[in-house]
Amino acid sequence: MNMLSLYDYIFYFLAFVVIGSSFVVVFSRNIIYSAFALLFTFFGVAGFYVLLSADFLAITQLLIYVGGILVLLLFGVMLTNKVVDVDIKSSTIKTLPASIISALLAGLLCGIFYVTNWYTVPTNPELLNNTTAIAIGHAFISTWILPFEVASVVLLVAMLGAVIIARREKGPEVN
Amino acid sequence: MEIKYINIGILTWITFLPIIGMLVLMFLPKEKKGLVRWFALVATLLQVMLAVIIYIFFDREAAGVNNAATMQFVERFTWIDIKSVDWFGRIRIEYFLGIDGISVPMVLLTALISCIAVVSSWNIEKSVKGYFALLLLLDAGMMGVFVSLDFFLFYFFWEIMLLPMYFLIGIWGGPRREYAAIKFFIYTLFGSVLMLLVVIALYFSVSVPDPVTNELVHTFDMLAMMNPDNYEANSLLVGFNTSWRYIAYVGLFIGFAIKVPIFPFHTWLPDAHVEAPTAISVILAGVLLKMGTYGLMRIAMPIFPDAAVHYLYPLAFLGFVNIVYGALCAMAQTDFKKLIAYSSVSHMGIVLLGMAALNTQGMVGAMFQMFNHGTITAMLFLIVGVLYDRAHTRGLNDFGGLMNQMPKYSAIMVVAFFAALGLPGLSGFISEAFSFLGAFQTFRWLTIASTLGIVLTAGYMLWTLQRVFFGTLPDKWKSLPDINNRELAMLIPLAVIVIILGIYPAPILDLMNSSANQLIEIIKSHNSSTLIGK
Amino acid sequence: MTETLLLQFATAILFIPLVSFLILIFFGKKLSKKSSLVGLTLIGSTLLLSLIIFFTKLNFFHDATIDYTFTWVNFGSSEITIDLGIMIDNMTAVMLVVVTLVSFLVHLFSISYMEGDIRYSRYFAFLGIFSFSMLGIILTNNFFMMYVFWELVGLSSYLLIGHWYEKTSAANAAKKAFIVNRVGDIGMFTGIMILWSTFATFSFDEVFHGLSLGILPFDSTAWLTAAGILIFCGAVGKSAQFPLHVWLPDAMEGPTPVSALIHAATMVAAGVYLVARVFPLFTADALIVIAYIGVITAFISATIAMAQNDIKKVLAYSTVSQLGYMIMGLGVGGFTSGFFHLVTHASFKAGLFLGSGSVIYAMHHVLHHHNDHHTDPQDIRNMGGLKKKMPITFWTFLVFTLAISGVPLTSGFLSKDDILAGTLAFSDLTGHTLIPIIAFTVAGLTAFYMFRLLILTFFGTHKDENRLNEIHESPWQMTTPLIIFAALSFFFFYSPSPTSASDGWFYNAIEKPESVVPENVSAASIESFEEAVHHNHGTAMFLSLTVAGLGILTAFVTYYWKKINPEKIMNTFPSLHRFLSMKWYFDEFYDRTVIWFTMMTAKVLAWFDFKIIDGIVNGVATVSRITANGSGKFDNAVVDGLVNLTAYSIGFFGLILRTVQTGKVQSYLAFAIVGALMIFFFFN
Amino acid sequence: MSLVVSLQHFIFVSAILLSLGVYAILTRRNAIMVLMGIELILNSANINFVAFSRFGGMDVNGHLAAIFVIFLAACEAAVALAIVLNIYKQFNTVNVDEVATMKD
Amino acid sequence: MFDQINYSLQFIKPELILVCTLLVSIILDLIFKNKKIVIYFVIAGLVSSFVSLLSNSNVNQHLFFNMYAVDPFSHFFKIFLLTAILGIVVFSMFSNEVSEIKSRKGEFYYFLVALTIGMFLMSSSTNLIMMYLSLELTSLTSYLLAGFMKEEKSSSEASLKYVLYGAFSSGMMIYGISIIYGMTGSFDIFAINIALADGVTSLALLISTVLIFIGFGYKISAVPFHFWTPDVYEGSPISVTTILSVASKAAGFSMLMRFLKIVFIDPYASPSVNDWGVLEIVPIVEILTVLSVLTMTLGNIVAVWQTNLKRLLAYSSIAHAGYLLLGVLTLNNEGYSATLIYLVVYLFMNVGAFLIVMLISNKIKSDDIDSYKGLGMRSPFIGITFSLFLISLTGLPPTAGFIGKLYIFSALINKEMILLAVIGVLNSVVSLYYYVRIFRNMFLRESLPTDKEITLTLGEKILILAFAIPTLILGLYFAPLVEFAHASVSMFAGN
Repeated sequence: MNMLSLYDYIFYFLAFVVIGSSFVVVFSRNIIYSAFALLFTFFGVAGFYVLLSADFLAITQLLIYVGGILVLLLFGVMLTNKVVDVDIKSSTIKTLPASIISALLAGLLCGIFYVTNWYTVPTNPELLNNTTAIAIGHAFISTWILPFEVASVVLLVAMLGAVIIARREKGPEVN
Repeated sequence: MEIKYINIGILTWITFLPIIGMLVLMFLPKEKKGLVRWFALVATLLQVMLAVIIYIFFDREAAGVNNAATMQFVERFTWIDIKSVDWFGRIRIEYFLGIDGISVPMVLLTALISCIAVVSSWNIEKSVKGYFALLLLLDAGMMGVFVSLDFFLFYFFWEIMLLPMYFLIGIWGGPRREYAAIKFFIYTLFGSVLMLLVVIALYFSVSVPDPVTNELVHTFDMLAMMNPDNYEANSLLVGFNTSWRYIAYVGLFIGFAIKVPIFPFHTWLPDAHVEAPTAISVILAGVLLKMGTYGLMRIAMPIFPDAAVHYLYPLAFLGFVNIVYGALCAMAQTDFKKLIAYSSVSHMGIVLLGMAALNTQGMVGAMFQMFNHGTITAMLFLIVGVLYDRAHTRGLNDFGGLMNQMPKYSAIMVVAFFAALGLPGLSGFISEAFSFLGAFQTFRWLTIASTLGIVLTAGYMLWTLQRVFFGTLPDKWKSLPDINNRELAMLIPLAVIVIILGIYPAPILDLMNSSANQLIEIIKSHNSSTLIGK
Repeated sequence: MTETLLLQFATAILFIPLVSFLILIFFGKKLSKKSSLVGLTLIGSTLLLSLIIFFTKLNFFHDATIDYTFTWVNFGSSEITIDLGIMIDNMTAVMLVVVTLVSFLVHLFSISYMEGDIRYSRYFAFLGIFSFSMLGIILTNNFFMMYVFWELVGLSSYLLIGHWYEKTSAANAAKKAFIVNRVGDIGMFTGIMILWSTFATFSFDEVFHGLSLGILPFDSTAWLTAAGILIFCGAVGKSAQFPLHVWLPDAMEGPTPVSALIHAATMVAAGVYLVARVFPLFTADALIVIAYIGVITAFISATIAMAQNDIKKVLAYSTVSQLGYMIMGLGVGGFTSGFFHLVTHASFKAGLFLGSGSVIYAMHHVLHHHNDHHTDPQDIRNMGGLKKKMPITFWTFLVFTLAISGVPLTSGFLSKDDILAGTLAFSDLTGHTLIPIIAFTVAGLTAFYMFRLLILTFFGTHKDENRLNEIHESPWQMTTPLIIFAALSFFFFYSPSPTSASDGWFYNAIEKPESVVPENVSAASIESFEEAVHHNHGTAMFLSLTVAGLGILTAFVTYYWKKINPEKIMNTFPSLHRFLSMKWYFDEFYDRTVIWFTMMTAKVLAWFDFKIIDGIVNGVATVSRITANGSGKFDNAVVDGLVNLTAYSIGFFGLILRTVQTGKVQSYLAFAIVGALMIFFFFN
Repeated sequence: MSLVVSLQHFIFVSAILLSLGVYAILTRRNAIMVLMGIELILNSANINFVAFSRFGGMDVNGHLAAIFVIFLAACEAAVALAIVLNIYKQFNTVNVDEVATMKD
Repeated sequence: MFDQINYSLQFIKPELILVCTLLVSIILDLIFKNKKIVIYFVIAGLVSSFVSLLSNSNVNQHLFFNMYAVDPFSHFFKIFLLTAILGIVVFSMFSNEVSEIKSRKGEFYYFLVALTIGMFLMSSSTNLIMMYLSLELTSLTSYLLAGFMKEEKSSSEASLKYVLYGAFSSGMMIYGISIIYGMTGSFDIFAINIALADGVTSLALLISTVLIFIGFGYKISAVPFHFWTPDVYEGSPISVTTILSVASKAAGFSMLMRFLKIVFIDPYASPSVNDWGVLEIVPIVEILTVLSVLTMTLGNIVAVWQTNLKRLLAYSSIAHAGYLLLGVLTLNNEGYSATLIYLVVYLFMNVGAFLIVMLISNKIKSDDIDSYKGLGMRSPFIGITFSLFLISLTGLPPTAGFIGKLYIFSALINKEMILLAVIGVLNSVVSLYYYVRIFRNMFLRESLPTDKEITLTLGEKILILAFAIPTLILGLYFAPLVEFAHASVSMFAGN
């Protein structure tokens, strides 16, 4: 048995961060706490990406998830709760069946993953040390150009849609 | 035999004439009820004329059944022909009409009963236009069933009837019309979807060579389905006495049994009859029920001769049950229409028994019984309708002593009742007697048991006659008018047919003899055929 | 006179009454009173033609059977056809005369009897259709037509019994007659089916021919016996034999001339005719059954007749009894004597009925005159002393009574005596001694109750002298038939010798046919039977005279000289009397068994049909309804649409399943993921 | 370089993350919390992509897939939040189980 | 590399035209107050896309490095989708719901274009990530459209449920995709197929299939992934409901069918028409069978209890998804072509039925089945045409619905899946119950005296007839449709 390397320690640390923070996300009564715990989850995941030599992705994760989505969610929390209110807590329902389902799912997936014969190829160590940004950039304008362009349309539509749905209409307000 | 008018064969005319009538009817003004009625009458009268032409030119010697060459008034065009992809094979659905001895009496009956139904609907006042339009659509559907030789087409017409029937019962019916209508609809649909599956299974099992290119083409042609040589090797229904064939036969059988109706699928019938307006009861009993037995004879038996023979005894037994059960149920009824409805169940049992006999007398008897039951039960329902129009009740115990109050009516009714109970000299007797004679040769004890039905029928028929006509007249019916000329006009032709055929049945029997023999031949000879597909 | 001409005449005889029926039914209203004349004329012409046929046949074609056959139905192949036709042999010729003659006289009688009836013309029309069907039975040469006319006779009987259908009793009697007859007919039809399945023909000749070639139904003599007995069932129904005799007494609800014509002389005799017609195919076993049925019928109805007070009922039971005699006569093998009794009985029984009709007519007029609607004009206890007032009726009635009692010089003596001789012969040959014992007892009983009837009606004193004075003889239309029938009740019409019928033309013309059944199941041969009859002739005559005399004497002692008080005897054996006057409780028995059972079955099945087959498992329906009501969302209309188990359960499951649709998206998600997991585990 | 930490380790984490996401989705009443649960699911998928990519010969396709998932997560979050805000306007609550006017 | 892209571009003209239409109409919507301009521009864009589509009819190309396939199969769906969308655009012009939201009217129409793009991509994608992307594009647009009447509680609620359900389902799907990727190392479905055929067998494949099926199942509303359907159908504007029930369901089917056909079919088996040689690694046929039976049965028997017509039609459309799955699960040319035929038929009858519900709802402000009492008598035109659609939905001749069912059951019977066929036909009997209730209310029940006469404008009548006539004609003469469907799937035969 090999000694645990630094790499392994980092992995376990990050795994702890990811799982622990997501536990907080899921179980915290206070939605604000959840949102902040989510921040750590995202960071943890970004750390994983780094561990997995996905530098570009780690950055993207931070930029979009932390910088975008999480902020958006926080805005949502703020807008839908009067901050001064104590009602910022969010209660839970049907915890027992949900726990069973989740535990079942987790157990099932882990069990299956354990026995699965994954598609693995010995990795060229050079690739691990180089940035992936170049390869990704190439892919975006060659083999992946179509999804790339489609994603732009999706973004456009989502942006417009979000604005249209969220904006206030003229006329009497419902509130 | 080809008779063409404006390049269209007579069968197309007789089938689509009501549809043309219906379309024209749609454009008549709603308010002119009289015009609408007359128009519908003219359409059906024309249909009767065509039926008469068919009757005259029909070749009595040609057998038909499974032989396209001896089918008459044949019209055959390709309706749908899909040959685009080779992997699917070619699909061909034909517009294939033709009649033989099995169908021609039914064609005559349909034309006649439809016309009479129009006359008997004269006093309908609610949405006259819609009523007659639906009636004509129904007429076309019924006629189509009896003239189609392509299974797809047959199914097409078979289902087309459901909706007009639903509306005719549901809109113009009695107090529980909705219930009766939906019951009819669901029951018959249930039967016909099973039939649809069998149709499809047959379609994939049968193929015939195309006359031009000689490639094998799947076909809905019923006649091709009757030929064991046309079944493809390894197809679902190839061979004889396989369990799939039995299942398919039972599927078809249930589809038809519901229409007949055969116990225990009969419970829609009393409700439908009781709630339906008179004309619709007449059509139901006169024509619709025959479709079930017609289907068994024309389709189920010749296509599945092995299964037909295998299930012969159950068929006869169901016939027996129908006869006795129907009669006993009829006996306990106090509603005039229900009584006649159950008597239909009983009488249709005789058809089954005769059919199951699988010999000439039985088969001819069964076919003839179909025709006769059509005319006789139509009369009975018309008679009830006449009474109901006047008295607004059908309770048998509400009446009494009408014989003196309505003598003409009573005379007709006596004829109808005695015809129904199988009195010699009236047509019902002959067909019953033939059916029993035939059945006795095949099923001795069952037939003897079934003759119980003859006594029971006499029992309830005479009891009814007594309850309605004999005894003293209750005061409230002292002003009931006798039957009027319009009503006579619809009853007398039927009475005349019943009497004439009772004395000399040959005019109708001659039509079906050769087909009946051929049919028996086909069913019986299947054992000698050893081909197991190609 | 050729055979063809005879056949044409026979055809004419058959259809003339039909024409009469058609004319009267369609133009009866217009003809009104003249309808009777139309009917009389037409039936008269058939009588004339019948007489011509009768004499021609017996004189010129004595041993020939004239036969005409045509194909009625062709089943598309020459192998199976249904051939119909008519035939004239001596039996036919005799029956033609009997039927047309009685019919003619009854027509004549009815002219005044039915006067003023609201359905006068229809009455004669129905007589016409009756004559048509009866003649059809006589003329046919095949089973099919036999059955057809058999049923038609039933129809005309139904129509005539129900002539006064306003009366519930008449309507009931008509219905009963038809249905009871139909029960017998079913047997006959089954018998015919057996023969048809074997021989594929209906023709008598061809069936007999086939049998004589040794072809048996289903290759078994048992089936042959069964066929014989089943065909005989037709006769049981129509000739009112035990156990189907119950309809005939009720049939007296019809007009009296109808009783005379149909229910005494002709239609009921059709059963006898049928047995005679198909006689060759009866096996010995079948004949024994027939004989016993006959003798039981004769005995039962004779005992019942003793306890009846209605003049027509007495005559009705006497008819049943005499029919039993005829059947018995045929059953024991006395073919000619049985058939002969049919002929002689026709005249005197028709006479008796017409005589009673005359009495009833007179009584009715008197009662009507006094506006007395309570007194029964047919009850013999209300009569008495009519002898002086209605001399013709009385004297003719006396002749008929003597004839039926079997007093020498009458025709009845000739035929009855021969039957009794036949029973003795039969018991000699087979050892069935019960048959002659009962037969002779019945002869005595017959004499007793007939003279009881005669004495109570015509002798003694009337209860109300004033009314008696108003009674007078019936018009000539009614007395003429009586006189003619009375004349026909004497021996000389049939035989030169008053003691032996076998010397007469009748026995010469009607010969017992050879049996066609295989020898081992056949009855005694004609020779041995003749031998036995001859041997017993003297004994029979002596015995029959003795019992008849005893019967008459008892009647006179009891009712004329009143030496014995009948009331006292009745009171001594009250239950026996009630048993007899209630007709052995046959009607009650049938009511409580067969009819009750049928009606119960019908009701139960109707209930079953309505509740079970239709609304299968109400439980499910109810559950669904309760659940639905509870949730307040029940759509009545939907349940309307859901008619049976499937439908209810579909609705029920639908109801359960829709509760899943809670509106909460998270439970949806939970269901989705649980569903996915279940799919995974299911296929794992 | 031989690692104790293998592919399995990463995907176990991902599986647990997925289950936690599912748990959040099923139990939290607040719509935004539900959205967070969805983000957890998407993150777990992404961990998978990247891990498989790393152990499948550093296949860049996995990274691309993860990038697209992140794109779509952003889009979805934007749209979903807009809808949630609108719900808040209409129902004055973002509790999912209270937004249930339509049901059978 | 650029050659490949250039080459590919010439085959996606219809898609490009749609994208341009989308962009231009966004701008037009900002510029012009009169929203009609946007509508007409959208129609023009759709039509021109349609025209350019027609030139693609015989193309069978794999484009953009196997990301995208332009072939007869996708061609069929694109024509189908454009027809549906064009119909619905016209349909929406008659909708009060849409026209009442004046300020966002233009947006509604360009979202329809975006939706169309998404569905086009769905029908052509041959890469799991492309599939996921296009599915998301469609879904996002659908969420927006469902919640378009954002001032209405029901519409907002519908969109919330939809978005949560959709996001969850697509999340599960992408997780499933990640597992497949882990096992095969590829997103290209052809490559995955080869990898699977080369012996990847494990439980992970089953779980990933099930997870991916959550995504598909949600899109085609198959039980047990259907729960959003009734609520969203009821709450959304009717024109959106129509799109969801017809177009987006068809797009879902196109993707599902392509996925199944390419991933689970043995690439080494000799191609046979009636049996594609399913890889035995996952019990895919069994899973589909269970889904299909559950879907049609549940849809039908719950529909029996509905009183809101939109909801009733929602359950009925669930049931129809079940029938469609019957065609899919045969996994042969015949079943696939039967599914296509059924889809076309379903397009006409279902859009027709929704159209009438919408028109009535416009006039009497109610979708309740009771408000249809006596309608057939008051307005025979509506009565007759609605009856026609309902008969067709039931599957009775002489309507197109019958032909659709006929082909589905034919496929099953030819594959000797008799029991399944029996379940199918019995289900159609059950469906009669609730369709008949509509007939009954329209014709057999008396209308209240307060009920107004319902008059339709000529345009409305023409629009109804535009759906009614094909429903009838395809029931009588369906050869072209069948030929088209056969041609569209026959490319699968050769494989």
